[in-house]
Amino acid sequence: MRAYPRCAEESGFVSHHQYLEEYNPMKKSLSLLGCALGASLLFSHTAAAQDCETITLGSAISLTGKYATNGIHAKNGYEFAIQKIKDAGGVQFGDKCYNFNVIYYDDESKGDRGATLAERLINQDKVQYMLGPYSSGLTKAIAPVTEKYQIPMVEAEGASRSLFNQGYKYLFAVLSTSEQYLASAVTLAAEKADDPSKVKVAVAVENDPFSLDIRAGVLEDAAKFDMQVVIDEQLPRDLSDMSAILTKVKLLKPDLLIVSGHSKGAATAVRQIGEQKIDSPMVAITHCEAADVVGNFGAAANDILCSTQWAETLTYEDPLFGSAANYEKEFKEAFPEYKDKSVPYQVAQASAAVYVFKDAFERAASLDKEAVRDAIAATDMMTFYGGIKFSEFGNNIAKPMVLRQIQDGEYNVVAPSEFASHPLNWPRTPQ
Amino acid sequence: MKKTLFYAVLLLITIAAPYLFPDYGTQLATLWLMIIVALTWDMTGGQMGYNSLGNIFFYGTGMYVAALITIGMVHPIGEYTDASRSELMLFTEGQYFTGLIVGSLGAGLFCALSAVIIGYITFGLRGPYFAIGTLGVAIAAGELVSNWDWVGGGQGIQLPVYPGDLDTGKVVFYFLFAITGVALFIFLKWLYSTRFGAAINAIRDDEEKAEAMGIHTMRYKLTAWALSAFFVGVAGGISAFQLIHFEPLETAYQTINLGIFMVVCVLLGGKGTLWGPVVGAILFHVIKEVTWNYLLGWQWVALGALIVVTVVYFQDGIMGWLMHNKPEWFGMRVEKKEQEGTA
Amino acid sequence: MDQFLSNIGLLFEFPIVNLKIIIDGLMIGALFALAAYGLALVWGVMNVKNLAQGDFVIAGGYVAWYLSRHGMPPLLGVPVAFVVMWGVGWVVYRLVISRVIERDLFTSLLATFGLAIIMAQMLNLLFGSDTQSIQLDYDTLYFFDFIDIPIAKLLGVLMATALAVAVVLFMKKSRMGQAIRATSQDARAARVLGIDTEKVYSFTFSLNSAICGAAGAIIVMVWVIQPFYGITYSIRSFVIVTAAGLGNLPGVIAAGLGIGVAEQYGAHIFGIGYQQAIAVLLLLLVLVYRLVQQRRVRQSLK
Amino acid sequence: MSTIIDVQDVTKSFGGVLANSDVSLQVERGGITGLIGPNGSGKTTLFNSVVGYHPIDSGSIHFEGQEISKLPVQKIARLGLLRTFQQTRIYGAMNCVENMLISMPHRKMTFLESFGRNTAEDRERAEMLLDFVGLYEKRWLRSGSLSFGQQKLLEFAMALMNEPTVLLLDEPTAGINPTLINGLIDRLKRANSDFGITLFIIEHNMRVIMNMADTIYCLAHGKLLAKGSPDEIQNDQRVIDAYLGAH
Repeated sequence: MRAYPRCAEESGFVSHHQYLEEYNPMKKSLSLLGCALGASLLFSHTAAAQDCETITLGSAISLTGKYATNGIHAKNGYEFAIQKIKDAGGVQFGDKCYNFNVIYYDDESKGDRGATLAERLINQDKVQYMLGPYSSGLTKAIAPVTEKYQIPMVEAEGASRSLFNQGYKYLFAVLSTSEQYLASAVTLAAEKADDPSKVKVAVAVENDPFSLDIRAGVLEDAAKFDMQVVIDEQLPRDLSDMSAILTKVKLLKPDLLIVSGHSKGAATAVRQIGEQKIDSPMVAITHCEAADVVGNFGAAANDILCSTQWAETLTYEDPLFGSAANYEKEFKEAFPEYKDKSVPYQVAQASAAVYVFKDAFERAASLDKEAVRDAIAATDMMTFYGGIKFSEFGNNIAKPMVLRQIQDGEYNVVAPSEFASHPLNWPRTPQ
Repeated sequence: MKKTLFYAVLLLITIAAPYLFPDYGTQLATLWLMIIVALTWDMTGGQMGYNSLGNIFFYGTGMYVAALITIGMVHPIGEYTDASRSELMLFTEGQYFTGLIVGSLGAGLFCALSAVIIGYITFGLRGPYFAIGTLGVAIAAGELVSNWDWVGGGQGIQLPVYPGDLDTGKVVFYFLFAITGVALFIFLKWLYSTRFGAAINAIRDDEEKAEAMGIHTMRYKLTAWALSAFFVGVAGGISAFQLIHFEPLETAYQTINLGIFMVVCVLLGGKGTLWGPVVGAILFHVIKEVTWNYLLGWQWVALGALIVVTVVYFQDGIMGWLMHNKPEWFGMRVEKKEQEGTA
Repeated sequence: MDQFLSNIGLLFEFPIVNLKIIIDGLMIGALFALAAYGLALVWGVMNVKNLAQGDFVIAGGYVAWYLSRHGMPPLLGVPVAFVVMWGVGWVVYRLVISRVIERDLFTSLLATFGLAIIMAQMLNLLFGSDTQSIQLDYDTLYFFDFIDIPIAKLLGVLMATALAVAVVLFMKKSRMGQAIRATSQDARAARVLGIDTEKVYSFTFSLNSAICGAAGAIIVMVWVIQPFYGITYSIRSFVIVTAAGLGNLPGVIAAGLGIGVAEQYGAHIFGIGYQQAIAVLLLLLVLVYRLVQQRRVRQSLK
Repeated sequence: MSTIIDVQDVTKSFGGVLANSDVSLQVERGGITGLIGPNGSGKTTLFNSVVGYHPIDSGSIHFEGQEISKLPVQKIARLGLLRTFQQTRIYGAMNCVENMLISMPHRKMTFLESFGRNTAEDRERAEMLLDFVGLYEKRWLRSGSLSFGQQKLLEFAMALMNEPTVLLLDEPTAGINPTLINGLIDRLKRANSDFGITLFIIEHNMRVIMNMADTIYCLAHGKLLAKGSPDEIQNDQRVIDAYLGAH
């Protein structure tokens, strides 16, 4: 079934160097164009490389559209893990070894496109196992399809809790659900306050499944402490100015300001918080690393709290990738464009998803998708990314969220306390 | 005789397609969706001269109405759409199919009604103002729905997965779209042969003259739009079930996707003809799928270029071009009496 | 509902907020007005309704952003974007616009829509989908302990004003400006009078593109840009021009500033999630208002 | 005979230019009424006021006793008051028969009837009327390819097809080959006598209007100058002066 030559298909076969080049943003477009032509060439190149057989995974991922940056992070994470597994001798069970190969399609950051592509991967490309797309919204669009066809999907980028109350049996997420992202900030604020019920909270999140879930988590925890929510607003998807909200922040003086809206939300928030000299004692946002707020806004980002699924300073490790720090080092070597910034957790969790598949295949010792599904469901492992163990609903319950604070341009873990490397700066000192 | 044979063959292909190409079931269903939206757009755009950029409003509204009817018959909607709910809310097979049928038809009716209400205002606008005004309606609707928590807001809505066997499910959706499409085609073939058809053509060619002759222009415009909205609404309703999960801004009220595609399909195939939208939709769908596969990353640029080139250089479309260059194919002879053979 | 009421309450409890909202609205409105003025020009002179207006703005922003990354002083971005986008506008005019001028109105609308898609995607391919901005290390001015005006924003508004004044003077004084105005009144008469309307058209469109580009260069310094943000500026331009009418510069400026302020008020009261909806609903309101006006004289809006 | 159109003290100005000033006139049911006047005397303005193209500043216009000066065009047309245009307006892309069938009197149809197809009688009637105006031979031609005069005839036939109560004709003979004019006069008269359609005609050609009308109104400088039978008008010194003065 090769009716559609697929452009990115060969990346599983491509030598390391080539796929690095493919995701150099400026060259990306050119190489995408050329890849159809290059496919046959690459094919011959791989024949001699390994004797392992191939396990084909499918993924619709955002290569264009508003999630493209994070989509490419995820793809890089997948590719890095695949290469690592290959270098380590592949997935081994029975007497054979297998390498992963991923068929990618571009979902353009659009849900209906993602669902269509998932159908295509399953029906036309006969893919039996899927890796997730980027963002909760896309995962929500694709999960019903994989569920319908009973295709196990391990996803790494869809965190919304609403994914895990549908009774899905074939959906597994290695990351923590999003209501936990900033909930620990609420706890921190409560710890710092003399009387938690006096704490005023302001919430401004994007109007998408992921961020709305963050909001739900914050509101729940705030309710637990009986805090007052003084601002509760949604950001538009094409956000470029949030001074209207920040004006209210100035008036109502919340003790905790929560902002979430992917990279653009982070960028806009940090910039305008600096400009308008917002002096809330605690500001917590998501996607700091993805938006590179330190690099872009420097001192304006000081003392801002950033939630993260993973940090390279954590003490997790596994036999394949080594420690978290080692993962970061090797990944930067393989993908030099990340050299000057910290590796976003979106990359790490994508690699972890592939790792879950490797582990599950080896335990199942079978290519039967039901057996693999059951093996995934039984996963209980430690990785460089953290513990992975799925609840009956498919979300990972073995790994906490981490809160880091930007202290003098460095991301330092400040919560939860068992992983904290630095004390919290409170109240934050605005620039 | 020849014509009967032609239609018989087409019908046969339509029925056989999902069995011949089982792997392409979803794409074939999407093709029918494109045909439906193109044909309905042409009702007002091609036949009546009112170029709407907002017909996607009916698609999105259809999705929501169908979903809300289905959910509302079984569960409280507000609880169902609450993302943080923890218990499962399920549907039985009977509830699913009742929802699918009642929801889609209800969506059609609701859209027809809303077309009358919106049209009553927008049909006072002419030319580009009508296009911009309808586009505005669609964008505003998407924005407002995305802020409306009761229907799920930016989270969107999740419908149950098709309860039966997978392959049957695919075929079922294909035929739901195909039957709607064929019904629409037959309906339009009849409609365009009536006095009503002539009247909306008159509105297109010279609305002032039509008014001066006492044609109920507003009534006909509203009727045409309502009929077109009905079919788009039904198609939207079916899409909601096919897609299972949808959200307001990018799936339901997708102004710059399907909302524009339907116009391009019609322009490509030929405005104001019965077959033009069908041919255009098929061609466009094929071009789109091919560019999506071969020009990964550049597909949108290619599509934008296709729109510009079609609009600027090839506005009569394929059918228009054929009619101009091969009039004999359409039985158009100057002396002959049979003149309405444009189909 | 409570939220709306308490938001309205804030306006009365802290009257200074009104001043803040108005200042913010005027600052953003000035840039809307700039882009809208360009639209009014091409609409009035060549009857082209340019749906890619916002994408020219964003493209100008990327020009400034890209060059400032490569060492150019950020403030130079405005004139440079003006010049570069002039060239882009000229090319676009040659390739597409010149062929839709004489065509029916829907053609220009759809063709520029296609153009908008191409431009947004090209920017996406070239620069990625991340939001970008130029960070100017200027301070913020403070008034009454509450009103903050970042100097960067102030500079932006000043540059926008300077540009608007320059364009207006140009239209009034120069020969080309006069030719443009003559053509917009009556293209055929202008041709009879020996005005090369083709040249006027290409000049007008390039000028529009350049104005948009400069506006974009300012926007990237005070807000953020992203390849797909064009549509928001296009919508605002259409709202403003529809409200103000063509060839009515004071009207365009007033409508631009007014919409800026109205949006800020709307964002304050209903929440900024409604900002886009408010802009579009304003457009619909303006259309309905004009429609009622026309109905009174037994006409429809054409 | 009773009054079918009653124009009372109509004033209409365009940006300060007074086009009609206190014009009052009556069109009698079943008759042929003429409206003459030099160029720029406000005839077409008055027509447009009657059929609803623009609002009037003051005065009233009644049709069959109903005030119509505030109604939009299509509502007036649906009352049975139809007009033809000085510059003809036909559907150029369609052939003559299609043009005729579009002109079916939709105001007389119920909503459901408008979804019917045209019957054989309708087609017969269309062809009969095309024959009546002398276009039978050309009935399958694209109407845009007809000569200007033929297009005028087609427009006239379309108006008849619509079965109006009153037909307002704006210079029906302008641009028509002089040899055809006698035939046209005859047809207009027959439309009046055989089909019972009240005619209200603007005409420049004195010979034509004197030949047809039973009552003639003369406008000059937006004011009603004279009213009377053709004989009275022909001998009215004010009318003669107005025309001479205008030339």
